Amino acid sequence: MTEDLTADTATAPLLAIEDLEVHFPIRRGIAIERTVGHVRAVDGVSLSIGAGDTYGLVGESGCGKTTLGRAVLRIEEPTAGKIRLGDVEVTSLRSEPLRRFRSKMQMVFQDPLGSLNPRHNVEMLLAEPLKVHGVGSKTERNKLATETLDAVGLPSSVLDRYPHEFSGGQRQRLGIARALMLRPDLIVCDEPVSALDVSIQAQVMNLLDELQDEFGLTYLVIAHDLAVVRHLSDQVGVMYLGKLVEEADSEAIYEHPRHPYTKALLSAVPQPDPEIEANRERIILKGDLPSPANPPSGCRFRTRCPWAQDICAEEEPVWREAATGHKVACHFDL
Amino acid sequence: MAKIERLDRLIEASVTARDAESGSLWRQSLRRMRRSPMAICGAVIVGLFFIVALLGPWIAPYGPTEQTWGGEVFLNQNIFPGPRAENWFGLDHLGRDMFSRMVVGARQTMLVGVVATLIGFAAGAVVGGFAAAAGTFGGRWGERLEAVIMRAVDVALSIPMLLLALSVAALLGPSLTTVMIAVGVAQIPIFARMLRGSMLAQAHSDYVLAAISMGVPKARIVVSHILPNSLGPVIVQATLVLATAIIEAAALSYLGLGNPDPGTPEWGTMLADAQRFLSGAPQLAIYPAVGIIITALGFTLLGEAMRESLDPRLRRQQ
Amino acid sequence: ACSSERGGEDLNETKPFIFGSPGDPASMDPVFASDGETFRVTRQVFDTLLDHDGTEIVPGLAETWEQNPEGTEWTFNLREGVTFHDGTELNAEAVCQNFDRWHNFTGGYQSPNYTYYYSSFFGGFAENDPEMGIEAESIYAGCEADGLTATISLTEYTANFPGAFTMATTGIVSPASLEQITDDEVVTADDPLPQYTQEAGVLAGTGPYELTEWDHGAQSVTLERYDDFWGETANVKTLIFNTISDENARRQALEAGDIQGYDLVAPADVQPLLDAGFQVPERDVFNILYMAYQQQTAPLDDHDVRAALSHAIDRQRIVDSVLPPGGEVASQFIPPTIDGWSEEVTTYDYDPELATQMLADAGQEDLSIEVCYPTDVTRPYMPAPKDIFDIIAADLEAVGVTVEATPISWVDYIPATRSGDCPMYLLGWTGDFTDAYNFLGTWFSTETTEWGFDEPEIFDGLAAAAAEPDPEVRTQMWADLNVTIMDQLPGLPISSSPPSIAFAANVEPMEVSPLTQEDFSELSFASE
Amino acid sequence: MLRYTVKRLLQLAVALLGLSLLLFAWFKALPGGPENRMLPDNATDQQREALRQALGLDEPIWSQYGEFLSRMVHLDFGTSLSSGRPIGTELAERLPATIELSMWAIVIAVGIGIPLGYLAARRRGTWLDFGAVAGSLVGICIPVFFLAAMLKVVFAQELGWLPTTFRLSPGLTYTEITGLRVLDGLLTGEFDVVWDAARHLMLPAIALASIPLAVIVRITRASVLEVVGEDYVRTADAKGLKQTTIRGRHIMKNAMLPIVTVIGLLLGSLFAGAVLTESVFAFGGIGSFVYQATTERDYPALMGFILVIAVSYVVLNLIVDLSYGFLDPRVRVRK
Amino acid sequence: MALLEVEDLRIAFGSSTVVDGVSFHVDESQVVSLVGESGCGKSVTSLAIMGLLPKLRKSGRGGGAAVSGRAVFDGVDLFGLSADQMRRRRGADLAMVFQDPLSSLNPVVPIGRQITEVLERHRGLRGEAARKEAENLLDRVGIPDPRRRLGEYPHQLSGGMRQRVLIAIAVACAPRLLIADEPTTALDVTIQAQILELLKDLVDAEGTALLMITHDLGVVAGMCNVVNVLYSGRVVESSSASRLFAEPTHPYTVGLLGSIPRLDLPIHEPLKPIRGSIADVIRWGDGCAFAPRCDLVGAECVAGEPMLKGEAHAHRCVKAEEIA
Ligand SMILES: Nc1ncnc2c1ncn2[C@@H]1O[C@H](COP(=O)(O)OP(=O)(O)OP(=O)(O)O)[C@@H](O)[C@H]1O
Ligand SMILES: Nc1ncnc2c1ncn2[C@@H]1O[C@H](COP(=O)(O)OP(=O)(O)OP(=O)(O)O)[C@@H](O)[C@H]1O
Ligand SMILES: [Mg+2]
Ligand SMILES: [Mg+2]
Repeated sequence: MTEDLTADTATAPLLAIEDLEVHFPIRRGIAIERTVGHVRAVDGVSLSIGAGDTYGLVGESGCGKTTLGRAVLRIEEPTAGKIRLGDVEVTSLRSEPLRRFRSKMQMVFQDPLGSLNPRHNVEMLLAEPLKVHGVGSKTERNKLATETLDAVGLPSSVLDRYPHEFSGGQRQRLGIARALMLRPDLIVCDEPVSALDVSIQAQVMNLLDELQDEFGLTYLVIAHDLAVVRHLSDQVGVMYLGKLVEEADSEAIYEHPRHPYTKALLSAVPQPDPEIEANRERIILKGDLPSPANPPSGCRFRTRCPWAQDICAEEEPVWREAATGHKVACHFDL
Repeated sequence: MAKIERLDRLIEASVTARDAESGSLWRQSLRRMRRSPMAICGAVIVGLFFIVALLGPWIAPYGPTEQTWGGEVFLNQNIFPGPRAENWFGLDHLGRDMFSRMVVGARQTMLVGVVATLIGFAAGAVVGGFAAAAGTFGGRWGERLEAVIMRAVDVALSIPMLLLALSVAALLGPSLTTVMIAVGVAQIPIFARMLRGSMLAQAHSDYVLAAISMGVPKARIVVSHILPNSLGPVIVQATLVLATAIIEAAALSYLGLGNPDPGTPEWGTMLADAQRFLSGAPQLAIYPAVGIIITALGFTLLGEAMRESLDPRLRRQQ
Repeated sequence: ACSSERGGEDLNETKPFIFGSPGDPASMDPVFASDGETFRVTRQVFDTLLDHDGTEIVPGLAETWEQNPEGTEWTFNLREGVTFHDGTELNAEAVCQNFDRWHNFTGGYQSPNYTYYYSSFFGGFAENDPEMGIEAESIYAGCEADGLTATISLTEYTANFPGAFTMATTGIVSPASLEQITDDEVVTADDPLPQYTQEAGVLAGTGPYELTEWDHGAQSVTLERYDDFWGETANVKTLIFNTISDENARRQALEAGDIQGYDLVAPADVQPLLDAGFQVPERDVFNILYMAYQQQTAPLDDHDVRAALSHAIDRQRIVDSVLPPGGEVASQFIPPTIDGWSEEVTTYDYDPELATQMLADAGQEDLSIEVCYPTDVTRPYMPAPKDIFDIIAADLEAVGVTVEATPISWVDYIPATRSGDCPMYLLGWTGDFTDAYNFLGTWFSTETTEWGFDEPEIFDGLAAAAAEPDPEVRTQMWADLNVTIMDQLPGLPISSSPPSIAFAANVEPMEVSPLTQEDFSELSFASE
Repeated sequence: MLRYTVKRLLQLAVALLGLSLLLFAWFKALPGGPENRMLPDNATDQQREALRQALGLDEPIWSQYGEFLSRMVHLDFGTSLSSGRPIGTELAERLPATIELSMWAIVIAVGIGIPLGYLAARRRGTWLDFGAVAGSLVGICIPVFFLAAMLKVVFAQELGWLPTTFRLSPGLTYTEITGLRVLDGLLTGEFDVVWDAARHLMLPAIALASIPLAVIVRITRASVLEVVGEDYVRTADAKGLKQTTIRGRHIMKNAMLPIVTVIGLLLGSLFAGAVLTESVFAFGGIGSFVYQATTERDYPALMGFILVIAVSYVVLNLIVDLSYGFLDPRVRVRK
Repeated sequence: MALLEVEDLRIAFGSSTVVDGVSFHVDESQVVSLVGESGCGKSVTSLAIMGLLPKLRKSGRGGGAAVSGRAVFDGVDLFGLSADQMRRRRGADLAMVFQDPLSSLNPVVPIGRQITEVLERHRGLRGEAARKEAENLLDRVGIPDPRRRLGEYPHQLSGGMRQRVLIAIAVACAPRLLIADEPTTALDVTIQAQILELLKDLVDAEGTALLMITHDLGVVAGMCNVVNVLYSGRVVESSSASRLFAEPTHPYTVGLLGSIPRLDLPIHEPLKPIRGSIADVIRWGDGCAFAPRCDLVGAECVAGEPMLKGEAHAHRCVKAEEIA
């Protein structure tokens, strides 16, 4: 029996996303607003995350990472596609069942201060998710809060303090603690460390690691810093203009980046070592990210790609498996 | 070893120094306000005003309507005894003690200000809050409802406030209640706008997103997350409106729409009445005028200080 | 002396005399007006058949006049050589054309909004428009012209005559200038008055001044001297009436020299103005302020209670401290300048002890009563309603009466008092012309909720007096009625007060009139 | 920019329709009738009823509104019940006075307010700053009519420097072109009129300017303080630019944005203030008209007046909004 | 001789001293960096050199900064210059690039004007000449179609382009020293790479000295010759870049390096962060400000102010030997 169960969970991923699209209408009009186009923030993304794994999503600003993360949590309504968490099809849930289901998936935000209600003290902050899902009595909730605080490395004496009385790193710990309170299956971390100082960033990254082991969490980590993502994740997906362009386990991505964009990203990350820096081959991309409202034809990256050919403008590259567990969307094998 | 202890103590000191800053946002801004001379001035004036307003009848040496010195006052000869030992502020045109009238009048004036503001605040908050809640969580229909409500508010806003008050006053006939309602009603669109704006700003903040993602019910999000955080600027506005209300009330009284009952003195009415004697006995106008100005100033100072202490942008500059 | 004399004359020619009026005139055709501000202007331009000197009726355009014993035929012998400002001559034909024109008004012209006085005097029109709601029949029976003799016939006599012929509203307009207009523009009551009534110089009169400009924006009306005036030509060449509605502003403008005269001086300003060297000539009193006892309200139906309340009020203090100099306590419902004023009426002198005693006797020790007064208004008879109320309230409280103050906005005040909603209220009346009917008839001709009493003796007496064409007999009837009324005590007459008018020091003012019918042609700038 | 303008214009039309409905409903709800004011004290009840009927006050509401609306479309505001004249004419005659007065008040408020606010901000914490802030606080708290009355007592009555009433000394010959007396005087070369009109304008304009002045001082100060703290001002400083350049191009150009908005919003209180000021100085503008209309329950006149004021207020604010586009390039593209 | 010699710089806001005796120097054509975590005083130091800190009023109110010490630029103490003299140097001899490219450009002035005004001021170029030169500058910083861009407003440009414009403004008058305060923090990595490349090229081509302020040790490693590590308002370690990365001697530097996730290290190896946060400091006068967060802390650490030791590779740690 037990054998079966474990086998099952190992094969079936915890989170499966299929052809997810999130389009934001661009409204304009004189008296009555009309939709004149769409920002294709997420434009057909499929990925899956196994239970207990960490999936890292990287890409430049505006490429749709946050939108994807929010769509998974149904904070943003997907335009098309399916999301399945465990056995539940999240995209088909409506109102109350959805609200109930939210206990299974939680989020950690980029701005640690902004995501904490300034008028709620730590106790209210942590108890709220339990309260709205009717978990436990007051004392039980308190006990759970103390435990969780302990897990994120904060003393229980902070229960009656307010968010603005903490440092940036501590606030992020609070944010993580709140996400942990319901012991969810999935936590979406949207830029969990990018607002923090280097030394604090490291603390939080280590904490996320430890918590994953302790609570058996599954993470979807969103970040623009390739080094951070690589450090935290088992699998890394690279996004460009609303689409995944490459996906592999984090080792492989670094060793053999197959998409020119990934290569460029990797080469752009400065390393704290003058020697590496001096000898590093740099790929400097031309220009800026095109507008997601009307992405380039064919391969979206072609406008900035140093290897672009004619075919790139004409045909959209297929999402193919270039090596085991290593998918890429490029016409060429680089 | 002693050195290590010293280190611990130092760290402790640095931590407690931070602890001294603890407390909720309100408490903190209160502490900041305690250091601002503007806030202190405002609080002292407002405090004094409230004390006088509450204790007025006991402080006043004479009844506000007692025509004790009627025989000494000759309206038709412009004879009004000025300040003297028995009557600190002198006598008014019917031989009543001005000091008593000022002191007793404070209560009416306060009543006008407070009630008018409460009317504007309550109604405005309901309208604005409802609109914002509908727009944020009501789906498509909610958005439309919000648009309609806010259009109406905009239309109301495009009528100058005094005119709005004037029409209300015309509807109800002159009385103190009229003034309160007129001034209050005229403030509704402003409060509605402010609360809505402030709520929408909060509605897009990360912590509301966080609450949604945790599955907090919508009603609870509005009531326990959005509203408390949006009220700050509105409360500040209320303080400022109190000042405006007192001045507007005086203007309405001047236009003959104020309290017509001379039995209960009220500063605005006193000022409006005394306009007749401005060149012969200016003191009769100046007492209530100064009363109004100082009180309005008090509320304004307090409101401004509150705004400054709550406004993070201004805080940063400090 | 000679040179300074000339200085004054020079000023008369070069300097406009600016008068601060409390309000704008409504129409330059006087028949459409019912307010003093219009009449102040039109009276300088359009002469009436008869005129007032003080309160006495004297010749106007008519040098002499007669009435038949029934009072239904009025014959006017017009002056010779009177010309209108447009150059045409005045004759009886012209007079009759005016009366016939008024009689034949149709449509909106009949609205009381426009022709209130005419329809009050003459009952109605040739053909009453049902839309305008006038039901009474006209008593106008026609006008006969014979050279300079005009005879106006009535179907019945009312005490409005001959007073009606002195009213500015019946000012005679040049028939030639009437030809420029057609009386057909005002169809409904909310149509505006025709344009010509809002312009100067369309209608011509015979008065000492002609209208030259009406600047609505600046709220000023300019008049120029008419040099062919039949009487003594005016002294000041240019006369400007400029509206200053606020009484303080009027005083300040006079003090600052912006204007040379103004009307409706606040009582409190009289003494300071005199002290500062301004002139405030006293008008004779011609009005009555009273406090009514609405007798449908208990216990005001009790004569003793009314008397007690009357004794409680110190009317002298009101006169002394609130009313302008020249005001006096009124003993009855007409001012002493009117024939029929009686010395024999019962007076109710200030006696608080007696009042307390009488109330106790009537079993009303704990009387509590509502007293109404108007708010946003000053009337010539009541310069400061609120102050007067205050004093009365204090007096009543002093004899143990609890006063419930009910201030009512002026627009609603008259309806409120009419409908009997006010147990006690302040009100008054300024006469239009000198006949007691103009006062007593206003109040006591029939049973009303305004007073709430039914006293056939008074009503019948009044009707009889009003229909009595013989002035001598009528005067006696009025005197008797006054005694009856004051015994009945429907209200307490409080005072008669002269509405003050003020002038700059360098002005030689005209003779002032108790009916506020001043003749501005008498006015001149004084020598330095 | 064009789209934006068209959009705002359409919104304006909708707003005005809403406003007319609101106003109409409002005034119909008012109790008591104008007929009481229109007739002498001793008119009979029958006469009153007759007048009510004649005025159409007893017709069904919707038919009254229909007529009202069709009249508005034809710019016919009806007849004033108290003066018996067309309201449009009454307003047209009185509007120039109010416009002239308000214009001068704004000129004074802007002319003094902006430099003073700027100085207060740049000398933050000095006595000048303190004085400006305190002065503006007091300025907001003084009832306008009281200030007007005091100014009049002191400068016109006691000192006799300036006239107490009117727009122009009565009897002065004057040729009307725009109705704005100072401007007309300049246009026609009647310099005595210019001088006389300016003297008459002085006190009321100052009284009326008190609140806008106070508000402008404060908003300028706040706005300048905020802009001065902006990074681009630091950049300008880092470029070593002259102070005058920094002040004009970098500080004031940006600081003007909120000031312009506030001036637009101030227009409302300006109209209200004009009602009070004009009655104190017998200035004869639209203010005294509305005062009279209110006390006399002259509903058509009040309605016409409020519509005119609301329209001009909305239109002026539209202009302010559009001028924003010229001041702030970001608005131009945004919508 | 050094182009810029900062000596014993002290900056205090009211009672809090945020920079506390900082000394360093920049030689001609050298790229020197100031590195440290948020709030350690990097920006304040650069602003002080530029004379851009709010002036202290006599009344002591208004939030001005009290600056002491010397900043000798080309033989002249900048702190001794009058406001006017300083204004003539800023933008000409010394120029600065700020962190946030959007807020650092005036939103209501076309970018062309924002460039030409500095040319006008310091190089006397006017009209068409100034416009031509501005176009050249935009071209040099790699903005395509510069003629058209001149008339555009900042909000019409992307973040990277804005930063290029800022750089164009800074180098417009060929300054001898360029100060760049976190010029790439607000940008994406790919854009950051572009901008760093551009800066490097400009500096190489003109021989301009660059004072680079950053919190990113990676950027330092890629660009700088000399590194000054700041902690709580003091330089704690200062050396040539190669030596500093090879043998960091201050526990803070070590900690910083240990905190950075690196692409060249095995995945999932836990990072070695510094404990606590920057708020946990003690006053330098009482000992080492870093002591509360230091793993090696001992009694000697709080025995009074630690001194900067060493010449070429200076550090401010009493336990430096233990680390080595
Ligand atoms: N509510 C929205 N309405 C319209 N467009 C939106 C909305 N939210 C996001 N977008 C657009 O969708 C695109 C993707 O945004 P998203 O926030 O997902 O990017 P991101 O990868 O998270 O970027 P960053 O790194 O800056 O956080 C952007 O172009 C953004 O402007
Ligand atoms: N105007 C000011 N008034 C008061 N304190 C200030 C002011 N400017 C800066 N400080 C303080 O000086 C210290 C150093 O600030 P600075 O801006 O130099 O830090 P930084 O090293 O540039 O940090 P970051 O990496 O966040 O830019 C901080 O503690 C800051 O709070
Ligand atoms: Mg994002
Ligand atoms: Mg910085």
